[in-house]
Amino acid sequence: MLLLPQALVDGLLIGGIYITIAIGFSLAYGVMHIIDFAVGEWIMLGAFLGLYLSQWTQVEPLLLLPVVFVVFAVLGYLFQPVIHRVLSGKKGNPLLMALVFTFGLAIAFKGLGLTVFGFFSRSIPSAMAADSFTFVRGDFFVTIPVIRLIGLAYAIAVTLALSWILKRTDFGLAVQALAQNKEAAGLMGISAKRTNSWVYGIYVGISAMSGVLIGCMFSISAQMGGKYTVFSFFVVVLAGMGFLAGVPWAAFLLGMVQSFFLIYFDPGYTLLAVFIILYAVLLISPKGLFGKGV
Amino acid sequence: MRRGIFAFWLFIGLMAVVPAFVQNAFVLRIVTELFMWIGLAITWDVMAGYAGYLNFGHGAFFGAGAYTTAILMMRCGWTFAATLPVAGLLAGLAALLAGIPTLRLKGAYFAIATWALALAIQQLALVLDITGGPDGMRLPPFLHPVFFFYVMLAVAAVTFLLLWLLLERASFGLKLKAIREDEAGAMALGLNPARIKIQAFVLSAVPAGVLGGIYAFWITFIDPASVLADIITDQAMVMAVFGGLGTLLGPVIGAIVVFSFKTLFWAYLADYQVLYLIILGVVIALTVVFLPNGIWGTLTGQIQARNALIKGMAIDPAQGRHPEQGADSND
Amino acid sequence: MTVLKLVSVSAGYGETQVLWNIDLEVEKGCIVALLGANGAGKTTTLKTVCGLLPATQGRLYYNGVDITGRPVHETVNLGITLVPEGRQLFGKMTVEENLIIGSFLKRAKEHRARNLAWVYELFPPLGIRRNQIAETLSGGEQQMVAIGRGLMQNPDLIMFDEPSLGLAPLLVQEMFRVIGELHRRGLTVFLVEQNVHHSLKIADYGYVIENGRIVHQGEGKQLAADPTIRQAYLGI
Amino acid sequence: MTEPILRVDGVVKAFGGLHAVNDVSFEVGKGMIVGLIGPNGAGKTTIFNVISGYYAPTRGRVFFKGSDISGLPPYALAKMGIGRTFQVVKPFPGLSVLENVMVASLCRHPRKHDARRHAWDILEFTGLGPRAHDAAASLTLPGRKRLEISKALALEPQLLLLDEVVAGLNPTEADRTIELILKLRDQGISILIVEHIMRVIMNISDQVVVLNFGQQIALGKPVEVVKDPVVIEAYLGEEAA
Amino acid sequence: MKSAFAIMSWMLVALFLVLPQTAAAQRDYYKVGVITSLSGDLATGGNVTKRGYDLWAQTVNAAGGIEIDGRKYKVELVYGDAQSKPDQGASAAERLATQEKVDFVLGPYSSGVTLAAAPVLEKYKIPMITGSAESPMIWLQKFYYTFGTIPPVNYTGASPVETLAALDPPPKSAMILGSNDTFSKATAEAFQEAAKQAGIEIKKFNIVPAGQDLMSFMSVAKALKPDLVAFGGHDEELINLVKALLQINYTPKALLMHYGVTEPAFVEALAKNAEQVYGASVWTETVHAKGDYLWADAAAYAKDAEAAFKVPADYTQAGSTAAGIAFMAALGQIKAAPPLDEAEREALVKALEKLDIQTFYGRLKFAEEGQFYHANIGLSPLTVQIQGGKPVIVGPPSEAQSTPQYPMTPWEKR
Repeated sequence: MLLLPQALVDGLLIGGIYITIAIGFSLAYGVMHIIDFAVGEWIMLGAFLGLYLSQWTQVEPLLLLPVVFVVFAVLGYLFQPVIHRVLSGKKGNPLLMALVFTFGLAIAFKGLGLTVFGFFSRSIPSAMAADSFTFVRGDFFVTIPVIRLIGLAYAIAVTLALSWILKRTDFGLAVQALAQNKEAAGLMGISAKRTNSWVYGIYVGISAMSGVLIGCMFSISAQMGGKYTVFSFFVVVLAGMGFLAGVPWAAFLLGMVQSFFLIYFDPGYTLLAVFIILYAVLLISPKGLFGKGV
Repeated sequence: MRRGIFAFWLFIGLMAVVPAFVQNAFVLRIVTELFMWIGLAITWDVMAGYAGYLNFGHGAFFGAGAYTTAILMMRCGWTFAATLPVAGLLAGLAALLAGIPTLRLKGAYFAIATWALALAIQQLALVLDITGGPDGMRLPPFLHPVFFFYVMLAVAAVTFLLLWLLLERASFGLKLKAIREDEAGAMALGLNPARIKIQAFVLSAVPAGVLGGIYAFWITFIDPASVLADIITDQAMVMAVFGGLGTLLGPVIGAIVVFSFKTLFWAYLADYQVLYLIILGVVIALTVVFLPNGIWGTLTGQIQARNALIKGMAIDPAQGRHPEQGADSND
Repeated sequence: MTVLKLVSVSAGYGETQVLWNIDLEVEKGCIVALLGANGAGKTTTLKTVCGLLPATQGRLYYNGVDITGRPVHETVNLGITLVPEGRQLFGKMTVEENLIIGSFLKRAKEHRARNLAWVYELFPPLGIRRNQIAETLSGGEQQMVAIGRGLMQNPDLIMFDEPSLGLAPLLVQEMFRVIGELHRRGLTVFLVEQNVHHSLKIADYGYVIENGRIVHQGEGKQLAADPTIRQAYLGI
Repeated sequence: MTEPILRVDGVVKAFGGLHAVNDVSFEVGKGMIVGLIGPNGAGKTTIFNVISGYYAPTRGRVFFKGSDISGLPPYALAKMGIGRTFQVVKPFPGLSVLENVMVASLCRHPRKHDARRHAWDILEFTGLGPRAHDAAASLTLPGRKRLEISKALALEPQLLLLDEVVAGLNPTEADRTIELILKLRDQGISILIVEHIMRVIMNISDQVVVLNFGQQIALGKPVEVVKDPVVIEAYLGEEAA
Repeated sequence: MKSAFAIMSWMLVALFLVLPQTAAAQRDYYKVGVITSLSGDLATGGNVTKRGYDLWAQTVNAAGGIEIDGRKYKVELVYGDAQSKPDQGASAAERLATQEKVDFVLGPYSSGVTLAAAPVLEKYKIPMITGSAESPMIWLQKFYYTFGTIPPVNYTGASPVETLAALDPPPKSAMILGSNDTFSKATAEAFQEAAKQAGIEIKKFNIVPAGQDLMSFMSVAKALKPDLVAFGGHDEELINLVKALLQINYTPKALLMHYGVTEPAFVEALAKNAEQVYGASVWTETVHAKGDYLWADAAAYAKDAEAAFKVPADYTQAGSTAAGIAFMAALGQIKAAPPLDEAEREALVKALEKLDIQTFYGRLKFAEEGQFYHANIGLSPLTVQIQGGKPVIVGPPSEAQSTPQYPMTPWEKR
């Protein structure tokens, strides 16, 4: 019981990380219907850019987030036409083709990462990494690590920013329109190619930024991608594929499951529980917890 | 078709005499592994190519088979041969139980659900005692290259033959394709999609389980990281897509090409291991972009296109005429 | 002056050719109707005009400019608007968002406020339901949104694909009233309809399409009077 | 009176709160052609989907040869002898024309060899023989409609549900299809047909059911129905009334 | 259909043709197979072993080779990448045995690969010394041809716990966790066993799935307030654990991990926060070891290693190099010139069993029986602690170069 407040807080904070890795992916899926196997690799590449930039400039890595975003957004923007070509292929099954294509990308990026960054695990040194707030009341206590709080704040900020863009700007409306009805969006003068490129750029940029945050909280290595890809997929599925507003809740749910299992049950079964819950949710409500997937 | 069957037996015959000429255990091992991948690629394609369902948990059937053989041999004292049917049956049973709820899902949902299930099974093997947890299980080394060569060849060949009979000769393949093309439409024609999909799922799982059983005895050591890893499904998928989906020969050719490339690279260019990943990744991506039908699909596609052209000219010579209007006679 | 001109245009989906050497013209300020049975190629014609489908043959001119092969988001920018069959609304957005997205392009954005007011004036129910989610509207209201969204694009040429489809008779009349109103405002209207009575009554000129070919054309009233046409294509 | 092939008894189908079909009752007697008409959105396709098992009725029953079939799945009904076509034609695009029909033939002829022969017979009958080996995707609309009928026929149905098989055809083709339908009727197959084109319905139907906004507004012989002012108003628009 | 089979047949024929056939039998150098994970999940460790093996080969060859009866024979390494997968390890073993006809093999990094490769080498009667396979599982299998220079974790794990228990006051309670892989789990179990022996109360013992976010778990530590937090895991997990403790702001009196803390990457990633972390090891560059082969002492080895690879050497690399030295010493004793035939390889195994030598790595002596069968029991397990950015030996007292710093300086005071 003593740990209940801490378990709740931990769940939220872990959830924050899941939001950061899944929100961009959810957007990309919602608009382009692409299941990107390389999401973890974008995170990995972003993390290493953050590491090298902060080593080179000696600037606090968290302050470099915008730089990482811009670099990867441009990369993603330039990359999208290739993906577009795969998705709009007339032959075969575009879903499968995109899956296999991004699977190939993920392998190539991982190989590239291993070549350039080597095998060793690293850590991005942030000045905030060791700070925390502790609240004590009687036997109860809650510790909130600053870096995780920043992660959560970042996650919420990105979520809010995305929903603001989607709701309040013409570009956002265009993105929504494209997600809901591609042909009609074209009739409104929305260029699917260009909008998709922007969306893909934003997604890649957000994922890369998440990598930097993850590097501040955990260790990073060229082989880290796969793990984050799995969780990114699962959060997006739980949320309802392409349903952006569901992402935070799905992420928090997963975070809570993890934190409660680690603290109250046999931690050995944590991941087993996570996968079974995911499977069960898919069976009961394929469109996610909220039944609102695109 | 008769010539096709003849060619198949010729191929099996050729392969069957290989050990008489090639005594090299390493070469036999490589080819044995190749047979295994052929088996996995064609069974994966049953769901992906014929039924239109991406099974991301195919490796779990393989792993279930491997663990069945290992557990029965090590914990119950069975002989290897006796465990294989059980490995197949158990994988089939798993497919039946998992398939009934999971096959209601479509597209990406099915893919991710099967993936989640496979990951859950891997986690289960990691926490159970009977599987040895992360330590895995060791089997008594038999290590007879020719024996495993023939066993693997036999299972792969029987699998191929079985699938060929069911999917290409008998009506099952046609039903499956009809469901792939349009599930709702197929129902109106008397097909029960749920049942046919389950049958296909079981059909793809049983050989995978048997192959897993052989693998366990062959390699003598299994653990959750090796037989229940994503990489098994991923590799079968890459092979099948590379070769061409929805055919039996496509995945076979894909398996041969991808596996040969991998093995040769591995054997001769070990110093460039990391480059291997980059090359493999880029090749996969480029294949998808430029050969979306795979190698075999592209080859036969061209043949089909040529045939269609010839036929089209015979039936409908006047360009721009409505094809329907000239179509009164039968052939 | 000819606003839209199709010269021997062919088009289709994949290997299936649907349109065969279509020639037609739409004069400025006129209502032109394209009539025909289900599957005759009416919708395909509209899609080809606005660039949703590429023409495999022939050329398209808009105000004398060759627009063959232009993608849809460019033709729209020239002032060609299509109100598609089956509404094609953005179902999860509100009525107002649907209308606003109509004025996405720069040429329309500057008139956004004015056009929005006009649309609400033209379709009073939309003003009341401006914050309602589009897919929860009734069929008639959805059609209003679709037309309103088209008007938000500030079009010079507006094309309707079966605007009366699935509407109760009273609403059908309402739709045609609105189309007439647009015409009075000086818009050029290209109309595809199954409801022959109404269409030919308001159309200045009509084309009849069958199996992807134009088989008859003439003044609206003249077509309406032709019994063979009524019999063969209109099923009456 | 003998039990009709098909009896629809007070069928209601609601989606959410919306009644797509509300209290529809009619019968199709053996060897009869019954026409089902009504404007777009009247619920014709919905009632088809209820009869062929795609939707379970919210209320009411459907009887086939006297036995209650409400709620049975489509494939069970197909096996019992109900064949249907789809308004939006649904060929299996990646399969050849012959294979498309074979899928249906398998229902009565489980051996592939027999099914192939049967499918050839059907294709000869419907005139699609020369296209047998082409991909179904390459057919034009009339061809697809013909294929749709071929598939339904391959089930050797006792009751055939035809959903707009004439719409979209030019007059010659339409006449050929009507001929085909009459030929089927003469073979003893009972037919329920949805059609837009009144001429078709009026010429071939023994009975006509008229729907409007989900309600059954008329039922009777074509000559009677066509005079019914309610029908004229609903179906042809107020102008024609 | 027919053409497809023709294509397939041709492809297979081509495959047979390009696969190397038997290598020439006569040669005047030792052909040494290296099976290790150069790619895949365990590539980090695999490449460390490779460096160790490479450094041995380079140094031997620079000195002219291995001297047998007055003649020097060079060594040539042939790599077989196990890709971190057991089956590929077995494949590699088969290739090295049949294609390359190697004289002996330097072994894999992980226990899974070792368990799959060892039976194959048994079959061909080829001796293997693995530089780094620390799971107790391997030695329980009693492979006749397989040896190891690094003792298993159940041999070494007790040492740091004993060192801590000897402190005054000693840690009274512990929380022990291990990642759910075979090495980490065995490590955690070894810690648990030693803690029980030492009378330290175990407040919590858990095996967690690999790669877990450990923050919540460290929250539990913060509530239970154990004096000792002990963890079995791989490199990235060790870094994650320290960062989790930092984030939750709990400094146990002692933080114990295993070999991993001596890896340069650990200190590099964590900098000042790596300070005072305990680990177990059998070698550091400061260990007192006088070598009779190639390097005179640990420091000399460390210097060469740094020069060769620009990275400080750790115990894995040293153990791998020592594996080469063991072969070299045994060969010298049986005086067998390359290539080795089956009888000579048999003799080599016998010589290895009898081997008892001093190297820069410490004493090499393989157990001839018991649960450590063929593992190196010549070394005394060391307790190390990161002090001043380097692993320093703090126990057992006979080997200690510095005193253990206990309790740990709280994170915020660093």
